Amino acid sequence: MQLERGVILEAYRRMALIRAFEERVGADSMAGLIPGFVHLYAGEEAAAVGVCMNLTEKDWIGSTHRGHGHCIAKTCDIEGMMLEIHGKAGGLCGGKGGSMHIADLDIGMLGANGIVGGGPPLAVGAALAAKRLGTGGVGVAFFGDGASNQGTVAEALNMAVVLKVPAVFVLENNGYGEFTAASYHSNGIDLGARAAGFGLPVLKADGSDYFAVHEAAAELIDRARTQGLPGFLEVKVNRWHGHFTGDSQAYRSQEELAAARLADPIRLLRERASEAGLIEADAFDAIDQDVAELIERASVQAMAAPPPALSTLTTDVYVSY
Amino acid sequence: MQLERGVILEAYRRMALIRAFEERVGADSMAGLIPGFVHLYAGEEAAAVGVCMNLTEKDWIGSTHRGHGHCIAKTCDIEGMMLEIHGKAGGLCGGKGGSMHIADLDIGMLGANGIVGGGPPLAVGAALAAKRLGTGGVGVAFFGDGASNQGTVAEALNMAVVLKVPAVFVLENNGYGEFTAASYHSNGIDLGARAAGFGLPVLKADGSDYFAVHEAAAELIDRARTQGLPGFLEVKVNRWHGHFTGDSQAYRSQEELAAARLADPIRLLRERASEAGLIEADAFDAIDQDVAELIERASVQAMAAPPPALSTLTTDVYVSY
Amino acid sequence: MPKKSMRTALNEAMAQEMRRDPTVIVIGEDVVGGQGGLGETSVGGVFGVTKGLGEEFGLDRVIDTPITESAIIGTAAGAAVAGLRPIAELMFVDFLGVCFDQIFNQAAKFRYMFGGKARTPLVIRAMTGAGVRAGAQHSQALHSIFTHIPGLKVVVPSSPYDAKGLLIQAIRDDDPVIFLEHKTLYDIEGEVPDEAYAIPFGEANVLREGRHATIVALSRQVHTAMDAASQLASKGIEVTVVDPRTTSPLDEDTILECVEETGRLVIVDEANPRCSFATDVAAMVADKGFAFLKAPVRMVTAPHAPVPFAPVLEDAYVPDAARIIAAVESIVANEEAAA
Amino acid sequence: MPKKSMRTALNEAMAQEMRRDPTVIVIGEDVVGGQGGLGETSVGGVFGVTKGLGEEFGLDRVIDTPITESAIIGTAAGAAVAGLRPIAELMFVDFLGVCFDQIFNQAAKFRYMFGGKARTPLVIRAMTGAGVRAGAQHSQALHSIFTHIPGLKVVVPSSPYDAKGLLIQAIRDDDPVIFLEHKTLYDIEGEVPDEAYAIPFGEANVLREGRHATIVALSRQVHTAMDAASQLASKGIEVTVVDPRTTSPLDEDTILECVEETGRLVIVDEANPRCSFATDVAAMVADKGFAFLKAPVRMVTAPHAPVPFAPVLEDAYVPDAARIIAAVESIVANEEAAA
Ligand SMILES: Cc1ncc(C[n+]2csc(CCOP(=O)(O)OP(=O)(O)O)c2C)c(N)n1
Ligand SMILES: Cc1ncc(C[n+]2csc(CCOP(=O)(O)OP(=O)(O)O)c2C)c(N)n1
Ligand SMILES: [Mg+2]
Ligand SMILES: [Mg+2]
Repeated sequence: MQLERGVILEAYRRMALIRAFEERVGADSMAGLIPGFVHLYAGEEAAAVGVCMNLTEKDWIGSTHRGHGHCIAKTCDIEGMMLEIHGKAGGLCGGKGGSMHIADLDIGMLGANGIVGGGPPLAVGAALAAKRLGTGGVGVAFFGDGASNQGTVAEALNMAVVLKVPAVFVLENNGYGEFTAASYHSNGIDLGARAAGFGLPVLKADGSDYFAVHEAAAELIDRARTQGLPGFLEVKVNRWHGHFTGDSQAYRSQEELAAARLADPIRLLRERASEAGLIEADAFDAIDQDVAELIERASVQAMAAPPPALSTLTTDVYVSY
Repeated sequence: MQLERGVILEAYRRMALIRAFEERVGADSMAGLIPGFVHLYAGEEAAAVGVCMNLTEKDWIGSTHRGHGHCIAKTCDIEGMMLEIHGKAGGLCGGKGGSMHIADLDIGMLGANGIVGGGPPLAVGAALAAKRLGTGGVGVAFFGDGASNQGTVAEALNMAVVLKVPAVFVLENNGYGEFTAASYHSNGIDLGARAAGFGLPVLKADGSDYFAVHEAAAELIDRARTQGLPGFLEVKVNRWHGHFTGDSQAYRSQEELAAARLADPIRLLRERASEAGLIEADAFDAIDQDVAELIERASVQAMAAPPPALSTLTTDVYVSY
Repeated sequence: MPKKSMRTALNEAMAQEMRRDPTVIVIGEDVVGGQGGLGETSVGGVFGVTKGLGEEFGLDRVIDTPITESAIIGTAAGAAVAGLRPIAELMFVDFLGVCFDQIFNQAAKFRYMFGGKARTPLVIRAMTGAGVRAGAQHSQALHSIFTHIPGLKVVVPSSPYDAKGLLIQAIRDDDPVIFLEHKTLYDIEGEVPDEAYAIPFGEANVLREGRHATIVALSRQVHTAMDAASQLASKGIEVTVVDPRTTSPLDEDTILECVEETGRLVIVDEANPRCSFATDVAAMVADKGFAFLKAPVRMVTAPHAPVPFAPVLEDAYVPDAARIIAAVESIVANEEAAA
Repeated sequence: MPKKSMRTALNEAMAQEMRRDPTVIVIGEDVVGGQGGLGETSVGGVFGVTKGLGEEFGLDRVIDTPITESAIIGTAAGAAVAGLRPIAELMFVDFLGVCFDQIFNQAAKFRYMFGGKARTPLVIRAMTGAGVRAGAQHSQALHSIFTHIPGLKVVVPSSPYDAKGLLIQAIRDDDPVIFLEHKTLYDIEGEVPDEAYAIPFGEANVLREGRHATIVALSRQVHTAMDAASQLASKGIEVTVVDPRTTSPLDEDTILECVEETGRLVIVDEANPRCSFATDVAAMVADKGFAFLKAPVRMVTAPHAPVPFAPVLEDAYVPDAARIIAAVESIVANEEAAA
């Protein structure tokens, strides 16, 4: 599949945004400037962006505890996200959600999710709604290798098959659930093949390769959109940072960590596009510049912003009560 | 595998007991003589007995809402069971459990279970205990095709694989979960193959054929016992009665119901053993006679028995409180 | 007004709202049933409450599911935020244990966590309560747990009339609603208008007024309380009987007004006693209505034990009129003697 | 006596019981951690509470699991009835939603449903409470739900000393125990004997005595209540502070005795207010201790809302000394004025 220049630049922009966002949030978190703990998506950018470049606002995604990347890939507002992560007024969730609960239902982002395995059933539901309402939308569920062992995920797979809804499951296999490797937590079995056992078509893609992810996702998303049927995509990705900021990853070898850094999806995208003579360095640099400014502005602004008003403590528990 | 005469007669006796027990309980339930609703195991006898003939009291089984057959196959006391189902004093659970909660921990029966999918994690736990305590025992989980779609079952499969415990999963596939066929509830996929995706060795057996079930179960149970590793057995069985007594099964065709009756595991066992010249009719008839008397006695006794003492209403909530 | 069973009233509520609003769907195990075949062979739910809906609205809107409660509730919750109004059937409320996360961490919290952006118009119907010899895992009354959870509304109807009006309100409501149908009440009959009507949440129903004591009771216990009330009346003790109809929101005002008039309070609930709806009402009155109280607040509940199977035990487990009468008399006696 | 953190006290309790009894095992996500590698690279639980246990007792007894809470609790419950004494770690108590069935329909009910035959010596450890900016799904205080369930015991320690003694009791106990560790208390220090000791369940700890009011508080709130008590003392108001230590069983006698002496009661709990531990104690006293009460019972709790993320909101969410003081003053004022 030959992608247009504009699409590639937009993909690059989103990936660069994720990277810059995460590095900034990570540093600020380590410096004690961000409340609570955060799970960084750096290194996995091509997964979220490769999938979401196939989506529009009428499509839905369900995300995870490691959700910043999905939010940005689905075009959530960067400043709103940063404010939210800092727990400030004007945050995407008014400061009440935080890193693990960023959502923007207006653009089809069903929410990061603090419960491992919590999202996939919700994405099936969004897919059902899209089908019933005839919006042409699809529901995408992102989840990790660790989450694969959660019963809710198995249930969601079967449910999507039985109800024949346009749901696409995206397994982001970074080889770890917290501090435990997949070789242990699922005995090293092929998680994609396991999903195939539920009757889903399964594709696999190298998550360092934006083009590979985009293409595989396109196939499943198109199938969902046109035939109303679910699919499953396993993306092998690298978790650059610890499970959360502060995790030193002593349990991973230096070689493994170095290899993960080598397979940098952003550098690879840039190289591929340059080598193919598709996009000149200037264009990428301009994006990098933009991104850096945006993240700097968002971060400074978030730190300076006032906290939410105390009066919001008990608002919005219900629509009406 | 050539089975001994004594083993075959014992298997026949347990299967005949299940059949007679269920037909009696079914009739009494329809006549309003049994409180609550009951799920009958008639037609599926070879599954429970084929598996449990490989077990001794140090082995554990977890059962389902359709649990009478498993209890009898695991040699629970017939009179105690009947008293329990009638809610009478002296019942196996003092009348506090009822049909869906018969248990006898002294002989490794972990309990029928009113929660679909509730049992498999418990059987994994029993297997873990057997391993840790070095008893040489195994844990067996019975569950249905409907239960296969419950997240807890998927979790139990993976857990057994990861922890490497002597657990054997027995899927009793009777093609229905309540009133819904497997062609719908799991889109007709191969449920055994789905389990294989979790990394378990999977065997299949015709549940009308006692010998086939016994042999396949023996293989997996031996493996569990000697190597401490889990396995999965799918047994295709026929549910003769409705989901519970009172369900007319209007949703199943007459042909299907007739075919189910034809594949009578008890008749087939008897025919096979007779044809092979292994066991003469007299021996079977004597067992039938015994069984009939035992069930008659158990039933009459249960109806005549007094209810539990009111003082037991609040006893045994805790060991101590 | 025509007489209808609670089962019919509930069925009518769903059918009428489905006619009115194409985004309303029904989803659950065997809500059509019988392999999804329509007509003769469909069952319409284990207790027949959704009977005929599949036939009228089709299998796109009345959706059978596998046995997979987390996915049922999760699918319904996801569909709700994405534009549908799902009525999810959990069958027995006891099954909340296999899907509680989707109820309390997901659906209930969306709106707050997401800063007010989400609307989750989800109804979860489930059967509650003891009385049909179904044993410890099919007989529980778990409304206290749902009431504890911010973000949920909890409905516990006691009559066919209320059942219809409250279910219609639940379907129209923009928040997640837990709707608990007592399985012993499906066959009771009562007057139910043919047309659609909604009963607002948080408005208690005062079924009877008396000056000696107030009884607050829910669901099946409303009937037991009314029975106790007649028996008490024949002994000269007049009680008020209040049915809150929804435990969340709770009509505190009506309860407080009644206690102000009677000075005495008995709460009747078949749920387990600890951290329960009974303690909730008692505590609310011990705080906000303390000045009205002339006697200890009494609670008539199930014991701190699972539901037993044996009929004699189950009957002793559930509050009965005799226990309610004894509780009322234990706090009315003194004053009556004094007065 | 040596000073130790609550984390150390808990770790010591497990290590000592594991040394004493080979049937005690620990099971949960990352209880060893770091791919199951022992030594340097192991983590010993997300908050380090099981650190070192894998090294001492081996991977057969300190068992890492996949992320699969239903199977964790179910495996532990099955192992418990089959002869082990598992300590299962649920990590955050908020995760009960994905395994609640195994807790409340299985482990909690075995003994009763099976007519007294089962013993289920299972401990479920979990982190509870707000205060670390972890948001709505990692900050809840859900002890009220467990307390509601017959068959469970519920422990909510407030000090390192209590934590060790109560955890040892939990491990030795033959019933399923929910053991809730407040994440803000792991680092507090206190005197903890080196040797093993068990604190019986159902025995409240009276931390302070005063004649004007009784404060009942749990877990982290015990510290807040003690703070409020000192501030009140400096205003001439003397309060009793009672820490029940276990909510199930509950030491009703001690609470009633304290209320008898003070005539006033404030309950402090960070759980949500409806059908909660706060209402439980209030209702118990409004029934059994009504004659002692000279003023309304006050409850200082979280609001009926999920836990917010923003620090200012979270701090306002959790009961603080000022709110406790205000509650005490609201009921003490009158009498003080009168006396
Ligand atoms: C139900 C539940 N169990 C456990 C946790 C704690 N937890 C948070 S993230 C995580 C690991 C998830 O691993 P994976 O799904 O592979 O995602 P990754 O972190 O690798 O992106 C765990 C165990 C949780 N949040 N929810
Ligand atoms: C968690 C839960 N969901 C639903 C039910 C209601 N229910 C009882 S048995 C049953 C069907 C089970 O089907 P299957 O596992 O195939 O077993 P079978 O009845 O065929 O033996 C259902 C849905 C239940 N008891 N528990
Ligand atoms: Mg991972
Ligand atoms: Mg079946």
